[in-house]
Amino acid sequence: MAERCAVIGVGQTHHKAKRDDVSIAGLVREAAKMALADADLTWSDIDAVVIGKAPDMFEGNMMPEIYLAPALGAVGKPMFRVHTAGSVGGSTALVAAHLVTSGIHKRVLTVAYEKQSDSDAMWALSVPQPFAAPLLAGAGGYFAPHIRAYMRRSGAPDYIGRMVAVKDRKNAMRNPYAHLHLADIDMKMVEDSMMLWDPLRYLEACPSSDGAAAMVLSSEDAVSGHYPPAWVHGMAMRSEPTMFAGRDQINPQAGRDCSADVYAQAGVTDPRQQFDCAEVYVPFSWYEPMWLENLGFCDLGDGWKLTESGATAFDGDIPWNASGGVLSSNPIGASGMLRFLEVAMQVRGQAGEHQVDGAKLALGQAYGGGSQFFAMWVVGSDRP
Amino acid sequence: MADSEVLHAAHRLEYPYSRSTGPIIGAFLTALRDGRFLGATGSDGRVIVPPTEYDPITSDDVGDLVEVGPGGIIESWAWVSEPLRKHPHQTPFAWALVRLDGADTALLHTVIAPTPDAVATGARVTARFRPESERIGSMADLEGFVPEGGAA
Amino acid sequence: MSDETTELAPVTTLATPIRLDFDFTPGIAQSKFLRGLEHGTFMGQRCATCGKVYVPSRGSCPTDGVPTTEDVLLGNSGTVTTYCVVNVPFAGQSIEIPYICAQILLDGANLSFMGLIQEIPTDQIRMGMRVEAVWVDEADLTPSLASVRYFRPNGEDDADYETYKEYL
Amino acid sequence: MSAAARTVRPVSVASFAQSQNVRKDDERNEVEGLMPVIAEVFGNIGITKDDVDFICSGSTDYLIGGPFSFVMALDAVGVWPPRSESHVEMDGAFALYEAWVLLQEGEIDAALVYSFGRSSLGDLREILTLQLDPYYEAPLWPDIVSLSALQARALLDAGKATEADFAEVASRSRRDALANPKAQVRNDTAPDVLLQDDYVVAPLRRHALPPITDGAAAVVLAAGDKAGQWSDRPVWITGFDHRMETHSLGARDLTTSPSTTRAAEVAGVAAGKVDIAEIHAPFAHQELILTEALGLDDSVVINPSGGALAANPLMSAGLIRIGEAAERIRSGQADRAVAHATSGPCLQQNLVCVLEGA
Repeated sequence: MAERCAVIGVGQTHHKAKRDDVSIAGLVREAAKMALADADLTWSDIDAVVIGKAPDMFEGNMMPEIYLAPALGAVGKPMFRVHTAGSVGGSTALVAAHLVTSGIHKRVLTVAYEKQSDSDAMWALSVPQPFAAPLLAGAGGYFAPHIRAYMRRSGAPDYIGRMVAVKDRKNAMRNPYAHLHLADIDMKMVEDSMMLWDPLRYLEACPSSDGAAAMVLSSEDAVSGHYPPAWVHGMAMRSEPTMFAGRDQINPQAGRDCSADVYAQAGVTDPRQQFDCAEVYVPFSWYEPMWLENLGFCDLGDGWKLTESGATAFDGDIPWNASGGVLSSNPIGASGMLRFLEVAMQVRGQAGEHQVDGAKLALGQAYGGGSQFFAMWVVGSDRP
Repeated sequence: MADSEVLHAAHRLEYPYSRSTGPIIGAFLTALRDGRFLGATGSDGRVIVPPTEYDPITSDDVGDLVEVGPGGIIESWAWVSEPLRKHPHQTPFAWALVRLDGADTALLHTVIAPTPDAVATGARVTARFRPESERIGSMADLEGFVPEGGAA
Repeated sequence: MSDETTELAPVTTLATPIRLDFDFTPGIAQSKFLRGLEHGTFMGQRCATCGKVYVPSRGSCPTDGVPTTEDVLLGNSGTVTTYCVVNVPFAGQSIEIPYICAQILLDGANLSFMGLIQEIPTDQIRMGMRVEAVWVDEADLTPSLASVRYFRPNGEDDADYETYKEYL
Repeated sequence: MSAAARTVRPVSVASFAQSQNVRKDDERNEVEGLMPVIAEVFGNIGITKDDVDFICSGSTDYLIGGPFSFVMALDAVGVWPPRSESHVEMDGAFALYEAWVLLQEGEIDAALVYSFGRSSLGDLREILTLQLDPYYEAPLWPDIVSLSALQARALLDAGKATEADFAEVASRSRRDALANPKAQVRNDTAPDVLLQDDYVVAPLRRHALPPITDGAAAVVLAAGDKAGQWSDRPVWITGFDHRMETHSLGARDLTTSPSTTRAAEVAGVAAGKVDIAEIHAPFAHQELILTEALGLDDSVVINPSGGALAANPLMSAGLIRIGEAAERIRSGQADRAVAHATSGPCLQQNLVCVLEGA
């Protein structure tokens, strides 16, 4: 049977558009050393290292575990590189956690990063290839039509997206590591921002960030560190094809199945009631109401009502993205791990100004590709 | 029949990456541009060249930077009689691991020599830098190593 | 060495241009689709297991994992399932903004693809609008989506939401 | 180490398939190349995709020169309804390791592992340079053949091998490949003839280099009841580990492979007699380093498939070693085998898998 696994150390960089003060190794070490210090450990205490990031073309560094092994204390140890598109930060954490739950290792360091300012995100995500369709829309142009379809299907009023954009940026003011600190953010500011991909405005989209996230995961008998452990209560991954006839891109089956799996493991039957908070991958504002429905926090079509009611705000009954979320920091490969890490911080009581009072059980979610790859975990302050 | 043929096309993947160096690599490349080599002190006192932010074995932060070279010895080498288009020399040369005087690890670069007979493991070499005006703060500021005594 | 010893700033960045060349092939099935474009037609493939028609097919049915084998010639018209209006300039863009980018479900196909809509003001586009492909001049046809200049309204009544909602 | 104290859950390599290994698959895209391999790996044991609980793949975007190549490759499997699935930007042998880890927990009983890559599309000697330190090494464009030649020279200088030894390895590998219909380079050429080859990068002559290969491979892993149901003679993974070395070539002893030795210790290679070993040594001299590091004596048959010198599909060559070793056991030619995979310049990362018949 599976062993228990706990998060005993977390670390993240100060995320910025351009971390031009560090090398790639310097960036990942900043997060990794912070996680080790939090766990009160050194490099030699770690049994294995698992890294993840989005396409290697962001940095032009192929299979970067090869270059980064000595930067991350991996010499003489197993080292692993995960790549599952945008969900990669989450799935990297899950691969690392399985090294513990399988009983193979006692302490695993997991790190995810992106130093996308080495190139250009728009280029690296859609390298033009021969015979491909002319570049029509850019990154947001892929998602904007689905947002329109959601609005049509749910009847949501158009200001819901702006509410999410304001809420997450306000939350980011409480998070010293967040990339965007927009002190004056309000509905008007979002409305006045440039319409990029109608119906999506500039301030409803995530930024492009350099950054890294790291966690130390441990078995039950190896717990250490300055804060109580965050216990893993459930973890799951699901994938579905990019395109197929009849695919529901607004409420993907893979997301529903993934949450059903992780809730069953954690004994969650009513996510809105049982979770104290959630960190969910919301790169464009409208993905909050969509994922509220997909993750079963409300009935189908009611996600926007939950957002509108303030339930997901920092002082609401189920705060979503108290850290500011992907809308406030988006080092792509690390964005998913930041979701997993932030919920661990919440249930460990170490989230500082964005701490949700008394958080004991929380959901971390990451997704990627064309809303087709999902990774989730549930962490709690109580031993499962 | 052309219509049944599978299509092919040339695909060029190209980007002018620009990398921030951070303090240690930046210091090394700055010194290189000045025609000098720097190494970093590792956790056990070994001098690491080229220096990284971390000890290549223990991953601990490195200590002070110290000057090394410009001479050194060849630890291993490989003779390229037909350089590839991206190689730093377009006439025959050797790739080499060179341990600079004062360093405990070897640097990967090239040895410029007329024939492989002029290159040997254990042989002493010294740095040949590009003219100062051509240096930009990259590994290419070092044109290569040449056998000590000036055979090249 | 220059007399005016202008102190150079310390090195903080490094330019490392990367250029790699590849021989790209889209494969057997996509080549058929592209050859179809060369003739001003949309050529799809049907999955023998589930009966769905994919255009373009990459050679497999994405849900069944089996080769798509039956070629299917599709119509020149289709339905806009959803869309966005692009207002943002970006590298590689060749069309004057703002413009409409739509998911188009070709008649006879079971999967929409992204296409450019023209000959209509951006504020008049609707989900369900019927559109048709406008091709480049015959002499300019190539095995590429560049052979389709754009789509435009074909004058038919809008499709009923129920007919395309499962393709959203 | 925790691994030594742990009870390993028996996992069987239930099925293996690989494509024909060719210099250039000129027609098919990744999906089209993979589909027959996936169909065969299921067909071998009469199962379908619905019989596996987890899917893991290994590949790299740089072979095709575009991001997310693994995403479309999923269409070769047909992951619908949605499946528990993951991908490593590593050789398929590491994807197999991830699947094996999940199977250790006892929650699931079967997994599909696959890998693919067309090495022929770009210039591998340029592409693999991008694995190197992006500040100090990659900008000079040292290529994988040159770096391997530095390693070969170190071996010669240390008196551990001769160029004739390299030729011996190459000759034997391609001769053994005559019995492997999937191999790409198959011939019977004596070592002294091979020694007349020109140097590509001295001291490596043409024969000491791997071929450039397009190919794909797949494995089904099974545990619990399924292992017995799907095979009359299950091939059990009894030990499995992988280890990394530093990236700095100048801080390594290139004539040894301590990471392989460590992985072999953890995997328990020495716990019994080894009949055959499938070693992922892309360059001839690397087989000599690895054989020593694995602690294999002269009685062990090395690379009966011909190894990577006979077919080296990038990202699959390691997974194929595991599959080939397993097939030798299933066919009764061996009772205990070692499979090995490597990654990075000069054997920087190494994986060791011990396989045993029932």
